Amino acid sequence: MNLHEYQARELLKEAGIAVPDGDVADTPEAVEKIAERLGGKVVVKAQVHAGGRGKAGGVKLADTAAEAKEHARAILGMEIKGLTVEKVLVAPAEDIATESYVGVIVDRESQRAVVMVSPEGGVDIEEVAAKTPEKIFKVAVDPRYGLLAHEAMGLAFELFDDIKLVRQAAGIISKLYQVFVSSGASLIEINPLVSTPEGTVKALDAKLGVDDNELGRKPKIEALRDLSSEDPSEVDAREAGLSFIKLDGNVGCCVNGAGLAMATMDLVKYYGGDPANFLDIGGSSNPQKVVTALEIITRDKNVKAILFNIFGGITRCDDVANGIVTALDQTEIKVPLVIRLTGTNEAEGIKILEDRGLSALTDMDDAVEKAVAMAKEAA
Amino acid sequence: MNLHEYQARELLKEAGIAVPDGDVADTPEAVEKIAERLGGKVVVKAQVHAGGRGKAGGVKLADTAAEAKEHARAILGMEIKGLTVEKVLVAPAEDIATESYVGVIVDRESQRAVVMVSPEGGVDIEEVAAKTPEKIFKVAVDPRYGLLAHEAMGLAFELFDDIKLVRQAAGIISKLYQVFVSSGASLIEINPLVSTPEGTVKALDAKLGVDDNELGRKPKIEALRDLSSEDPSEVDAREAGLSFIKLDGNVGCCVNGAGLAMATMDLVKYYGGDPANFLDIGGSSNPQKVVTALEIITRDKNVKAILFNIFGGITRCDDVANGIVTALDQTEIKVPLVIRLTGTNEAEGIKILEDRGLSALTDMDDAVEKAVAMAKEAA
Amino acid sequence: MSIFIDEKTKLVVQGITGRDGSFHSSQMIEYGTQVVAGVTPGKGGQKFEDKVPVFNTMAEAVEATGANASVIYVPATFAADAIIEAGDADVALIVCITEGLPVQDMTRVIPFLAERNIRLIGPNCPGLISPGKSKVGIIPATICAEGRVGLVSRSGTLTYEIVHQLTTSGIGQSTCIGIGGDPIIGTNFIDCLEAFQADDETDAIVMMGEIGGTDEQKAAEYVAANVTKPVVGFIAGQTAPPGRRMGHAGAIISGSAGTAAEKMEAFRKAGIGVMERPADVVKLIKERL
Amino acid sequence: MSIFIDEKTKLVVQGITGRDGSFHSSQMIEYGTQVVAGVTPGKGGQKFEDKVPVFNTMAEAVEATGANASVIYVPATFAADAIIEAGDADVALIVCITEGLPVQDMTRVIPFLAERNIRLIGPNCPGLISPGKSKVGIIPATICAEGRVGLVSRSGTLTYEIVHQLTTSGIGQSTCIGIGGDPIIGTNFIDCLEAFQADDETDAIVMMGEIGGTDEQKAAEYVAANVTKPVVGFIAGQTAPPGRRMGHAGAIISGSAGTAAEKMEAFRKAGIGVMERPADVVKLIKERL
Repeated sequence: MNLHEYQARELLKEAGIAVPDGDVADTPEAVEKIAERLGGKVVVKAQVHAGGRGKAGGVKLADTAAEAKEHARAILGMEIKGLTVEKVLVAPAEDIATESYVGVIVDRESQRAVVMVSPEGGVDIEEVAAKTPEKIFKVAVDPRYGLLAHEAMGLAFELFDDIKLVRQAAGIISKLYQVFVSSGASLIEINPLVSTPEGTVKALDAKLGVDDNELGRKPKIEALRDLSSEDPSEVDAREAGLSFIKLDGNVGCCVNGAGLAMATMDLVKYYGGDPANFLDIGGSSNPQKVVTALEIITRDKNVKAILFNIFGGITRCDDVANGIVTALDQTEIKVPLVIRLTGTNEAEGIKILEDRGLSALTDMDDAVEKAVAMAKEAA
Repeated sequence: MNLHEYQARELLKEAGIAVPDGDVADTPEAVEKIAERLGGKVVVKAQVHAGGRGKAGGVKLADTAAEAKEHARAILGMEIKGLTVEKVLVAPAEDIATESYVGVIVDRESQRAVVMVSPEGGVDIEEVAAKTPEKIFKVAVDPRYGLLAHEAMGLAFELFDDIKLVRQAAGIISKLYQVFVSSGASLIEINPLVSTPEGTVKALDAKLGVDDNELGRKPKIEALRDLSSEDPSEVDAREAGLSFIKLDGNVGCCVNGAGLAMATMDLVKYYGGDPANFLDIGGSSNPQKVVTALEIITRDKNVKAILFNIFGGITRCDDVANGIVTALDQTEIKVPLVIRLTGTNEAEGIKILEDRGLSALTDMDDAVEKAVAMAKEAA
Repeated sequence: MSIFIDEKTKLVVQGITGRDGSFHSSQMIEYGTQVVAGVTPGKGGQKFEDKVPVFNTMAEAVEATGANASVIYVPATFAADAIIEAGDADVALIVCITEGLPVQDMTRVIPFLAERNIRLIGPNCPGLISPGKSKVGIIPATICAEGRVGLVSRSGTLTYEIVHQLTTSGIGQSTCIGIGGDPIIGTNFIDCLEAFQADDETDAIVMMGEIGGTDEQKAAEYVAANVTKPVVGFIAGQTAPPGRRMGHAGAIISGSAGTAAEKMEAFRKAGIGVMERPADVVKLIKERL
Repeated sequence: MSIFIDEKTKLVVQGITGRDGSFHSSQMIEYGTQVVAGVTPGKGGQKFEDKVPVFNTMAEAVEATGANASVIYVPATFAADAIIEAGDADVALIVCITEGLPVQDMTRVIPFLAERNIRLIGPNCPGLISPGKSKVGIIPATICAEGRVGLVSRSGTLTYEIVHQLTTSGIGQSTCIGIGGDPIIGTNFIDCLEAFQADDETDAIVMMGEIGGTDEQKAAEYVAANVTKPVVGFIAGQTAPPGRRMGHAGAIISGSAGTAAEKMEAFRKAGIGVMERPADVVKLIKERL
């Protein structure tokens, strides 16, 4: 789950990291008021989960509160990479001496959190990493000790020479790591971290992605979720404990297990079809999940056939069969169903389906071929 | 530094540990009001830094608010082990099913914090440890991981069988360890940890000793210091950065280094004298410390001679000599001074003393013998 | 032989009284796995299926039974604690079936186990089975057969699919192991390749990878340098869009890195037989045996 | 030989530009210690006394100079961080002079260093000197003389007192080491006894203990079992009242444990010559050499 900039900066502020004054608003009038309070010279920034806001015209400088209001009128409601801007952040325009980058990510290779800094801030850090990797400095944090004081200082010395700036930056780096841990982040960034001509180091922009698996124990973070910024079907799927991603094809897929779900999509393609979605009903499924899954898949009007590919392990075939039967009882499904069912409690599952007049295949290739053919027929 | 019970329970409460309702008061009238609010049936507990309050009559049960007021009248102002009771805690009288002990100390042997529990609560834990050591259960905490969830559960299972009580106790043990860490404690105890007939686990009494070396970075804890409960000379000494303990003899001692200070006291005894104090002016001394040290020593009217025993290392003899000279300039010292000065900048120090008409010895035994003799002469 | 588990494996089930824990404990017992104890706090003293003693803590369970392995079916919030408890109780192997562990929990678990030299398989994995010897986890035993092909996979049900294809074609397995779909896992492809290479009852190896990360690429390098037995491989997620997490927390293409194409290319370079679809496994293995 | 330091010791001074750090660095340099670098954040690039390079970090200092030891003079609040920084820079020996370190900081420092197999001396200690070879810390060099008696002490200035008594009586020292007066320290009596026993330039050992804890009792047991060289010992605090901390955080009699009488009795039982007062050291050592 991604936080908006205004939410992330609030978390940084609570942790004691210097962030510029400012506030969030959803009307031009509110923007004007904030801009007045901040003295008129402000930056108005679209709050959407998308990179490249600046290039898309979602970040504008204003010299007066009236101008800020005009900018807000233009930015609020605009679309950036398919997402509608509902809110803007209004912050004072800062005098900037230097721009750096500070971030913490979970690194698969070292199996640790890695703190990264670069004196090349304010630009796309992946580009810096690709073109001038020597300008990125990293520390893989030993979680048993946390980020050590000298590690933060060492990184800060890569950004500044003046000890006063170094100490401020080291403090920010340490606190950023603390926020990373306390918020259950998988990624946290300050880009740019700026120094002002007066010698203050501040976080000018912040980005925070939270590990979805942390949300259950971090209700305060979970409460920051902005459902309006997500696809409604994906929201419903998540709430039902399903993993769903909408795609452009016409073969709806309902599979247990992410690997098998991907392999099923690949096989649909292999047999000349096009998957309409990725959908993993997860392990330990209960029948209700299957009901919801069918409901979400059938919402997509492109779907011409639905393929169930279930290999029972911790998921039991009888649970899935019960779910299918219940779903059919509740709503009429207008597209053909192809069901492949094997593994744990396979016999029980097939019996349940047969009792309802449904049949099931046991071979994956057979089922996929059949579903692709049926979708083509219906199209 | 020790906290009062009412201060310690406040810290536990902040950490989410269940403590009974209640409040602190310093007049019988305020006690009566609190007791009324709590329904009359309360316990009135003297707040002093001394064990055995109960035996000394400092803890009384009351059935009514009026009775609580009477008890408060008796307890406030009473002396327990030489300490005057200035405040009492008023808490509801609890129904108690079981009493246990939970504590965390810094253990020299394992070089770790050790969490200890015992189902024998409400009594002196050192007695339990001496008589029935098998009733004490310990975990030495690896500071790299903190107290682990299963360690807290394992300890809680030594106190209770009912899983509901076990989980409450495990939560309290984990939080107690957190308070131990966050407060910079060297000792923290809940004794007794009680369970009520309704199945709630609560901290009925709390004790917290803080490592003095933590106070500099824990201003909130430092602010809890109750100067009225300490010897004024020891307070002054601490504020000047000196380590001072008043004793009963007549040879005032001013030494640099704790080991040498103890050895000096021992040698005073060896030569038939009696040390009036332990006083370590510490390493890296500045002259002002010496001035304060002399001022504190001379406050004690028993002192008949003052012995300086300085072996310069990080402490420089010239600093000490300057301090002695400054002190003599500021106040008249009426008892004889015997000064032993050797080590770092010895020549400079002796020169400073000689310029002021003072002489210095270089042998410790000579200096101690002389000081003992002078004190005897003056007595 | 086999890898990681065999008939001498003495297993504790953490969370034995839960829905999944009890179901799969029964299945493991039925298969012949030595399930010597279960752990559920507060249920110490009970017996599972009238024969397996249940303890309040792992320490008690291991002390009483001499168990050398554990399998974890507890909810995600408690799973890291359960792994650490098992580690402290000093079993040699921990298999964590639970999915949904916060990745930061895993960063703390990994060094804890490394210090104790304990192997973790998973989390978010189906466990492993050495057909005819022992099963730890949830892989359906009925689809397996004794034999000489080793299988390692980042996925759960896709593993079953492949095992099923092998078995129905008369190809048995030495050990089938699902290493889990999370970004941070205890045992990776290389650990398994090394063990299969050393196992004299394994003649060929099947590797089931997926998009995200670089483990398959590193494994391919390892195969080229160290594995003399034939290896065939598959990568799931050829049709996955970049930047979207495909169910598994680890299955995500970041920028242009971690794609199926890249991984299949690494396989080819290392001389690994690349399956276009799961069903290819039979043909590719038969060609190489 | 000598223990822990000698002419090959290449030292970094952490906090070289502070009041104490600079004073004692000069003294160490004057004594002939190889002070190869200093560290003060923000003063990197400067030179101490026009010759010793100052660095911003320990990592830079060690990389540039090949230092194998560090001594710490930074304020108490930063001292644990300084120890850890030195540990990460992988010096073999760290001597922490600073007093007033929170004991909980020490509980974190100890395992960090143990993992790296690094020796810490102190904190709250005067350091050590191997007369004629090297001095690390603050023991005044003028009171020492080359010789064959090893000295280990929990105290600072009391150490000087004893060294002074030895030297003025013509008894030189192999190494004099103050291990510090805190409850948790890096190097204890037994570590030093073991090293002195193994050192072929040490003929006899002086141990200066004090009230509090059980280190002296354990050291006495160690002496009885493992030390063949003559040992004499002293315990400071015979007149100390129980329950009061005598300056040193570690010098406190808890209940009836940790008294001077108890420790002196343990010394006697182990065959250690017990000094009644510091000046006895000369007689007792002479009797045993």
